[in-house]
Amino acid sequence: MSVRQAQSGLFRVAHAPVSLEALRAPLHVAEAGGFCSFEGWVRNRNEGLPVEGLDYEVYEALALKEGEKILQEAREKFAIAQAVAMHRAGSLKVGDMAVWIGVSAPHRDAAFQACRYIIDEIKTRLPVWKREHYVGGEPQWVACHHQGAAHTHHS
Amino acid sequence: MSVRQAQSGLFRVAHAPVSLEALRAPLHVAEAGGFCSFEGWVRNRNEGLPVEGLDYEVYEALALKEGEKILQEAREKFAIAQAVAMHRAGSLKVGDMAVWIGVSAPHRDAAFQACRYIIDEIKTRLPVWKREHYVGGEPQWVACHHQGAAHTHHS
Amino acid sequence: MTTLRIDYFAQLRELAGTASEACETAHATPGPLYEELRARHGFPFKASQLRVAVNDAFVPWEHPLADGDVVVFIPPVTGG
Amino acid sequence: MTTLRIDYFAQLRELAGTASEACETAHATPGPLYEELRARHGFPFKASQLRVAVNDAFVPWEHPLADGDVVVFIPPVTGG
Repeated sequence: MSVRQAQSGLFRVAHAPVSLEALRAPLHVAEAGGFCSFEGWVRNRNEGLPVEGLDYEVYEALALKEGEKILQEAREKFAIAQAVAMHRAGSLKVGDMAVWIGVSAPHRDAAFQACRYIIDEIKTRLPVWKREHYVGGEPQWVACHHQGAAHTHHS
Repeated sequence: MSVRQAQSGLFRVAHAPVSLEALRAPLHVAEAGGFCSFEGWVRNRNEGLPVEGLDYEVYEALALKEGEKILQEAREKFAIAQAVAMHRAGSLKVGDMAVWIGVSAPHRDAAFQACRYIIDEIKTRLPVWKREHYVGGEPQWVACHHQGAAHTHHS
Repeated sequence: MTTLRIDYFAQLRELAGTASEACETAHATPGPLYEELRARHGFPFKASQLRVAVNDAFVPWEHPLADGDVVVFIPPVTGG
Repeated sequence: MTTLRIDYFAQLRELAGTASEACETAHATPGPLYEELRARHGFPFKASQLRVAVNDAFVPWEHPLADGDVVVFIPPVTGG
């Protein structure tokens, strides 16, 4: 584990696939009765264009800080046991896992709410940029769908 | 796979642990960009009593029908790609997975909503009964927390 | 008279002392049949707390019983 | 004059033609600095579309710049 990932290790930026087993390990705590997870997978199309794969560029030092902060906010807002998240960097193919979030909690309400909170915040706040490769077309930086939200969010 | 599980295979009652890989396989379809899952784990306490483990008794023929029905309802109500669920039968220890639900969808809203719908319906409708074993106490059938809901639900 | 099989699960199975019993009844629907079995086995549940299945499908309490039916009274469920 | 390092990501990196450049500036805050860099590199974004980080932490646009600061202008993010 690099120094940058060592902050708590519960949020990480990964340059290669990480096993589900490794991601899930910190969530197995005694009081946890429910577990909710979300994964983002690379789709084969985006807005009608056939996608071959994509690259994620990550501002890693800031992403790690912001990711840890999002997890900490989730722990404060919801009655959860633990929260873990991972975002991929580098080249991904169709079907690959781009993001993983796992939350364990005594009860399912909190697990669902915290998991949803974390993915929503990651999508608007984490300094990560997606460039898609299309079948028979130039790669393109994907336009932001959350621009308004992203910039009112922490004003 | 037994005849009873063969209906669609997407809802199953399992008498032994099932690998996540096997459970997740049907969800990887081309249009799926988001995946939400929920797991119920056996907790070490219930209402203050230390729990050693538990047994699930399942009315299997009806549980399989009702489980498939719940999945089909989720497919009709939400814009999802696929939904899968598994409920354990038999003896489980603390930390074991009692229930697993996975939903893939083009967008995360539908994945979260469908996953939540399925676990809520399983808890109120699936003919399954939990008997807990306590440290230094007699095993007990767990009382229902959803009695009102369960009986108004399909009236 | 109608000849039925009654299957029991969970608390009802324990109180009945069997997972299944044969039953000849004059009752035409599950409601009065349950009251008879409740009195016989000391089941704690009122019918309003239960659901009923015939031949592995949920049915209303007014469902007419037929020879050979398998009837299950479903105690409050606690899966998940 | 303040001596800074500017790091670029994604579209800004491609348009600047570099991931990082040294910069001497008389601007006291990131706002006017971005306008200068935008004119020089042809960045498509208005400042209102961006966030700004100094030394790996988000800061307000009025944050005072100091010698040795590493400044990053953050284009709209598309993770997840």
